[in-house]
Amino acid sequence: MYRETQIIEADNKADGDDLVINVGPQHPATHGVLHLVIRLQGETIQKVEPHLGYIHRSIEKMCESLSYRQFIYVTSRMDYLSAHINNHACAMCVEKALQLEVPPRARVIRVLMDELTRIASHELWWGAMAMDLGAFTPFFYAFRERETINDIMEETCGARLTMNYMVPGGVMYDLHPNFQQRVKNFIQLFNNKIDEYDDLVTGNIIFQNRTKGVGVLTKEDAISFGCTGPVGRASGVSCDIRKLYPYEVYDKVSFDEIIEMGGDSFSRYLVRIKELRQSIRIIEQLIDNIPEGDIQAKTKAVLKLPKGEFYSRAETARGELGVYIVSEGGTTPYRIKFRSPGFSNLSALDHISRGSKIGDLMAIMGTLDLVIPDIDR
Amino acid sequence: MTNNELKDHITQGQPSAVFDETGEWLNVQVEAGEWKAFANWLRHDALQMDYLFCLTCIDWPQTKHLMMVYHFTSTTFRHNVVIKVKLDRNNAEIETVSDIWRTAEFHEREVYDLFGVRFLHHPDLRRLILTDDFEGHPLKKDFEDPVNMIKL
Amino acid sequence: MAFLKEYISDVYRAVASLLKGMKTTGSYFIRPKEIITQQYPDNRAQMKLPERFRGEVVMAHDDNNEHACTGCTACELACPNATIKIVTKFDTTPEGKKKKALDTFVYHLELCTMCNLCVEACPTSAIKMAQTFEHSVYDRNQLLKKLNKPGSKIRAGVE
Amino acid sequence: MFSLEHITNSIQQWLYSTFSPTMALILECAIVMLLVIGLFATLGLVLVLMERKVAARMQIRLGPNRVGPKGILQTTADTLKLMMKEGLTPNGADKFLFNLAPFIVMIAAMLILAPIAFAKGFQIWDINIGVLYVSAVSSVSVIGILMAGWASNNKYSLLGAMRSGAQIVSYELSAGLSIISIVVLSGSLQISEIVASQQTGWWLFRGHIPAIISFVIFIIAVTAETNRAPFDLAEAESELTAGFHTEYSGMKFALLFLAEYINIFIVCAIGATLFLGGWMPLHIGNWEGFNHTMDYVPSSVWFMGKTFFLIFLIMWFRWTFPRLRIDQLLSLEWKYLLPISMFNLLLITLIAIMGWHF
Repeated sequence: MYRETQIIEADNKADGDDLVINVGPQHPATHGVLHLVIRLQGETIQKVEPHLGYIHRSIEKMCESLSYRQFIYVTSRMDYLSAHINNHACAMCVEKALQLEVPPRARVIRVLMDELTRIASHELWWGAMAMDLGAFTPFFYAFRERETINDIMEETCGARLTMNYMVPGGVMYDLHPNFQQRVKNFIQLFNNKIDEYDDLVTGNIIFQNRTKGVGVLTKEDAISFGCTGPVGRASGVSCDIRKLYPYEVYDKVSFDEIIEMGGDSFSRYLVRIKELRQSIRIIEQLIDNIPEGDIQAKTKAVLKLPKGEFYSRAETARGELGVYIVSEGGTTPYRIKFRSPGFSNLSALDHISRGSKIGDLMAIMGTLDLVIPDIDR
Repeated sequence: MTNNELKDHITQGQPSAVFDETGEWLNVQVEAGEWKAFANWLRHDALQMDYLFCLTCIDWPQTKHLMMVYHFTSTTFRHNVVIKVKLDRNNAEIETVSDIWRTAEFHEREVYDLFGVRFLHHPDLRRLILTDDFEGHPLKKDFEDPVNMIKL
Repeated sequence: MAFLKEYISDVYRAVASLLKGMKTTGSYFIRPKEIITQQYPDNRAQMKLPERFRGEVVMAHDDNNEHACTGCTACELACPNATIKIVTKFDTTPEGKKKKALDTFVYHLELCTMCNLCVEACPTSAIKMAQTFEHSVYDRNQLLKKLNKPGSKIRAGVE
Repeated sequence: MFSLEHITNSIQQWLYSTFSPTMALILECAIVMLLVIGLFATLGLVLVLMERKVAARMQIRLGPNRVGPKGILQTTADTLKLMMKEGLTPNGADKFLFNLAPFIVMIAAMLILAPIAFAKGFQIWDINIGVLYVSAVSSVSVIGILMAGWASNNKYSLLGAMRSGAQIVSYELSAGLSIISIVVLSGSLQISEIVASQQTGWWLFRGHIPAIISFVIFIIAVTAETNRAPFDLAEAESELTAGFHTEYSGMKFALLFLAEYINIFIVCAIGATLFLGGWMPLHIGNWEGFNHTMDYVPSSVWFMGKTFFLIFLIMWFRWTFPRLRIDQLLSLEWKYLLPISMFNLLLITLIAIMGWHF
């Protein structure tokens, strides 16, 4: 059904000098259909008000009518850049409820896929954020590496973006015979190219000036706003679910939780760039040590969860994803709640962008790494 | 802190709390009227529950109530607790906690939008996702929308 | 004087960082073999999608125009979007018994999300995912497909 | 040897011998107008294609390659498309100013073309205050941009136009100062004399480090003046969607777009004239043999080569750097470029007075 865009005019309370601008729902920097109503004094932002719902599909309601095997595929469409991790969190929640033991091979495969997804997501973020700041070329360099990951995914999982590879009890297929070699090739390519990222963007004086001290989120605010993932960690909050509540084999691999204390856009940038290397580190440790064995635990054809409430958490590329299932003992969930990281991160946008310039808003939105379907669900 | 210790603490702060330990974390049920004071106590007193990571609502049409569910973690002590508040389904009202946890501001607007729970003293209680003139609350179990919902 | 020194070193560092970036892009400018563009419609012949790629659901028929679908509707139940509709009929076996068999396998490509759950659910591996991906048509109705070929029947021995 | 000077001279002689002087002048004007418009059209096509190809190569992709051999007809196709599109005028816009703005921008760009020496003796108007004329007329285009932004009745356009105004006015200072440094060295405002003064070598090399500094400042300032990345704040795609030309479509958009590229060409031509000797071949001191060999290359090729080298440089900037913020843009001008160029001008004056240049 067609719905008219709400254009918010300056209300009577506003000072006559204020300029109200609708950024979005169609705007190059909002990466989707986020609609921000910003109130400006000159070029200085007085207030940012997000208007959501342009692609709200009510996934939570949809899931109430889908079985426990079926609902997982829908979650790929939430944060489409970390589709594997969303699926993983849902599969984990079902496994937790059924008390299924996932075979060791499937655990390792899941972690490998999660980390590859994280790299792909951060790559896309890096390119898109540079584009928000006016540098177009990094986007293409980022996509070159991301494309390699997508090809690997396509070969093993059968799709490039919405893989639906995680199923309750394990993974859908075994790894493709080429998988290990291709991942190793990718690591080599990536290590060759990552220095370019620093030359092109990280070290660039214009980029640093654009992001340093912009959109500062203090530690207390980050916790209060529920900011997780790179956004929270850039403010000094230790919130990596992989470290705090290790799932699968994250407690057996060594990696660092990247924490920066600055809280500004540049810190958020640094956290993600450093996380890329940590993900590579995890993959390097696991790629040669994939245990043999089953890829799926034995499950019944129709899954029935016991009555109760189940919550599982996973670290997506954007932060903590929570899956909260309330079961009445049937084949479909009674209620599902997805605690999406983007939603909480977005709520901090108004707070941190007040008093900065329009150009800063793009830097802040770029480094918050907003994926709109994740926020709207 | 183990669940038992948490229980002891919470009983001191809120003697009327009802506990339920079937889930992964300790579930505490409190009355809607006592919620605001209890929330303040949770945040600022010994438990230091500073991170509200999930705020949602569940609709139970059979027993005619809505259940607000708050998931808390303390970033200092790393203990989790789940708080539940039962509300009347036809007249759902609860005090906001957006002044204690800023993240609640958005989450409460979402719950208001999708469940129709009114949060008293919320700074900006408007529909977040749907248009202002939308009728009904889609996540309620009895919501019907013949135009936009496709029955499979 | 310290101010001046700082000022000059600021300028120097800024210019150096900018030149570094220009070196990166400039080096790609003079190396055309780094170009990764695929000339898509021209390279259809060489383009090979991996065998697991999920393009659309197809039903495998052998040379005798026989398929393996028993019409058990496991795929229909597994599908989250009601993409598949199976119409069954009753065949009479040589012994004179009535047996349920597939009449039409209706597949709505326009509803399909390529989640592979139907293929996973199929007990007889009658359906599989094809690697085609160029599904654009001018009319939505053309996306409604009947997967079993006309006149096809179930392969002997498949239960 | 091929020379444009002979051709123009013979045409002029023929005109004056056939028609009355007034008639000849009018005909000359007509020819010049046709040439200028033709040049603009070709330049627009060539530069847009060049930009897209350069961008593609830097971004590890192929760029336009479907229309015509290797995609060389792509921009022609784009122009055709723009011509056939409907030129919308928004309802709330000031119709007269909205429609006038693209022409002002375009005419300002055309005017600057007059004193540029394309080759030896191939110049529309060798006015004796050439450089002053160029820097005066180049500021007219900001009026067109402000007009476009204001008349669109669009908040994005307005913000873009205001940014553009602040930006062009500030950067004109340091561009002017670096132009003056060459005027000081050559001792003339006339373009032909400035070119002639580089007979023994280009000012970029002859003026020691101060000349190089003023060249760098000139390039930065003209990049800002033409609203090119990293100073494209007036357009700032990711911030203001398209800035001052958000509401333009069809041919009016094409004119603004074309004017942008023409402006790049003109500032690069001026840069090439002032710092790289214009049409003057590469001469080094008194190496007679070398200088003589260089003279065999036609002067128009030298001029175009230098200009396109500078254009490439500016394109290279665009595809490498992120955009500055408005306050950083202004502080770059007022805190760095202006003091440096003023100090630099002092040094150059000293060099010129003492005759220390080569």
